Amino acid sequence: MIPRPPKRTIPGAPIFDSEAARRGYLLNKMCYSFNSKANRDDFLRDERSYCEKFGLDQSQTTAILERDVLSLIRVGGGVYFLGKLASGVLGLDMQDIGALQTGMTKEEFKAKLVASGK
Amino acid sequence: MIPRPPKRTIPGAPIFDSEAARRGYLLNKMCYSFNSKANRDDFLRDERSYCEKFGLDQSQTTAILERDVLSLIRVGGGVYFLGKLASGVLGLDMQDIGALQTGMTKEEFKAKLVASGK
Amino acid sequence: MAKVVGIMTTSHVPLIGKAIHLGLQQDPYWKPFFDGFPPIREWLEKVKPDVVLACYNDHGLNFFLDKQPTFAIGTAATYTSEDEGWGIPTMPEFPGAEDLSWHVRDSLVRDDFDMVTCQEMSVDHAFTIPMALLWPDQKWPVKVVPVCVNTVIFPLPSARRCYKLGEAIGRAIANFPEDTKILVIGTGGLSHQLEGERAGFINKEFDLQFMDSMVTDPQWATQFSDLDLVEQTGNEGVELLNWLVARGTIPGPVRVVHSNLHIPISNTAAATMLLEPV
Amino acid sequence: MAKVVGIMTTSHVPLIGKAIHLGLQQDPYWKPFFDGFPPIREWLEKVKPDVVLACYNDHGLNFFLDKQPTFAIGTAATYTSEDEGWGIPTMPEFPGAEDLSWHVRDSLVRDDFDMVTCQEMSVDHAFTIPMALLWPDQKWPVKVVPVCVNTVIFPLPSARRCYKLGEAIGRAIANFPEDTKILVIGTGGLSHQLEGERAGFINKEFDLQFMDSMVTDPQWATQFSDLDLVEQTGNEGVELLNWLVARGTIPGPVRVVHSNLHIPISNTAAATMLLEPV
Ligand SMILES: [Fe+3]
Ligand SMILES: [Fe+3]
Repeated sequence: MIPRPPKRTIPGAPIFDSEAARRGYLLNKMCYSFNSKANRDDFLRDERSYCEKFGLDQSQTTAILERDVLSLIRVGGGVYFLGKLASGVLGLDMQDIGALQTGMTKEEFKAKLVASGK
Repeated sequence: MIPRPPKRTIPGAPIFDSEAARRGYLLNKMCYSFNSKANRDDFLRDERSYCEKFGLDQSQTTAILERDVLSLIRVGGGVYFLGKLASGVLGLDMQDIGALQTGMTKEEFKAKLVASGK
Repeated sequence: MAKVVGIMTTSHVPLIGKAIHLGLQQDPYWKPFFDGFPPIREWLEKVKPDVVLACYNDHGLNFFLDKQPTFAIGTAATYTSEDEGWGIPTMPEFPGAEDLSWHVRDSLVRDDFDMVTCQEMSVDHAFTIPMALLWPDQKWPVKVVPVCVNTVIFPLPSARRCYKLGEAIGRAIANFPEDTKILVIGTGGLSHQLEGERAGFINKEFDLQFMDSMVTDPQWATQFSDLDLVEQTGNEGVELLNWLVARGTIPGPVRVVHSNLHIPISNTAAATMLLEPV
Repeated sequence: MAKVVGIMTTSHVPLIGKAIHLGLQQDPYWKPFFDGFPPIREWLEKVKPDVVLACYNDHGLNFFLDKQPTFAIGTAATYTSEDEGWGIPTMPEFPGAEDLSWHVRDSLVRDDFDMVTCQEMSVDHAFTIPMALLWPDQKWPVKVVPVCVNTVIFPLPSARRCYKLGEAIGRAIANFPEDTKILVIGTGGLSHQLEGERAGFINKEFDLQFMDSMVTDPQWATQFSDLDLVEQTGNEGVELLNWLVARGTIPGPVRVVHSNLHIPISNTAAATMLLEPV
């Protein structure tokens, strides 16, 4: 195979491109199902089997069960779809999610946002 | 209301434009459901109530029940959707439909097609 | 003939929907954001637009990756607000401006914009929250035309393409043969980032530059690629593409009726502008 | 680098699917049409394309008017053939040429084509019947890229826009960094009309002119509006737009490997062409 020029990357900013979309299709399809409350409840009753129903692979299922946000992105999760999981299913807000991904406490994360506005 | 320029028409060739699409949305949605055999069978069991389920208006329902192809177009039916009704539900072919619309017999309609090829 | 009487741009953070529902508009956290809206509502009372044409991005409610549009336009009689999993209560349905929608759709296709036509459509928080900010009683006194821009999958439509879409919408409006007064809204942004190690990213300097460009140099941002915009404004800051579509609908200069930037609302640099044609 | 090794265009009348199923290829009615294909299959044996990129119109299977695309491209791993209500048996699923599909999708968006991206997709008779004509054993030896053009709702994308889409696909192919041999197919047409008082309309003269133009003046038909095409070739004859997309993928001259026109198959002027780049 003819080598391709390296993809442009932006540090800390994962891009949802074709590579992510291909990897994460079934994971995103599962999260899209969380538009519906009945589905969110179903998931919470038996998470592993809900993941299996949608055909997630092992690393995607593990990332879901472990609430591992950075891994969920790495295995192809798109942010709008993961947001339905985080918010609708797990009851987390974007500062919880931000703290999880940056290694800060939630208070530190919020304080940094406020500082950005000065 | 400011008068609009008259629409271009082509004799005998109904155009599926916004006017038809608006008029026929529910009729076309019903015919789109005929992709599925279970739905086609459902329709045949009780046509009027299937039409009502989809919210067709009186003239659309009448046109369906009477197999009135020219009226079905007039009430906003799009040909690809009506084709599923004609073919999948009613077991008619395009020469049956052609004969119905042109007032010819099926044999006359087919002979005219052959003559067009000479 | 129809006319764009103003452009309103605003952030559409889901948390705003919760704040509205819980009546938190006067809380210290929320007040600097919500205080931006009374002047806009006075303008609405004075100008009384007939239609809102909203440029926004669907976040996985009406569309999924099985059929992901680049640009879509609604032509329905009504639009519904649905559960999106963000905990925002749904809102009353919105009446569609059908004649205008179809006119714009047809004009855009003839202008070589490859639109998705939606005769039935749900509208997500990016559409509904701005409407609730403009009309808090949620008794919509306008008809609507929703226009969606893809910000789900990269590459996105370019900033230049988005601006041109706006211009084409403006041309369509200019030749709609009714004296309809149209408020164009563009929603989303400004700088923010939800995912990745750079979650929480904000770029106030770029936001101020961008807001200024909306008045002084509207095509300024069209120089940036989608990845340039991610770099400058964060992964979700790319929603400024909706602002560019909106801005494109007025070909000439605009004046600022109102402008507000408050950081943060949730993870977002929450910005609001109201512009009028000069 | 990837290369378009040929363009095959053919009618896709649903009745062909029934004829295949019932083994009617040698019947007097069918023979003049099916006899067009052995030379094409010999060419396939000799050239052995890796991929088929098919330009066609979906007839209300994968898409409905709730979200009706202008242009769509499949990027899936597989594509399924489904019941469409036309009585044609379904066919084995088709493997997707994923790398190429995404490459083309990305390139088209960067080239300002506002594509719908389909990560999951059914393919209708307009796609499946030509594949079965090329490979009657239905053991597909190629991967596929489906590209759909709206012929459902007017105004349609213009003939000129369709040709340009083809050119943009050609550019994308030319810079795909694998030595993939691509057969581009365009399906539908030629002249026919199913609905209205003019049902049964055929225009052999225009069909012959159009087929000639595919070789001698490929942009000839881009002078016509969608309604001009309806007038000249019948409501369903507008499917020649798919032929134009296909033809646009080869920028230079082509030679005719095979050409056949037989009237009628069902209501249609059934045409087939195989073209090679010179
Ligand atoms: Fe957003
Ligand atoms: Fe067809």
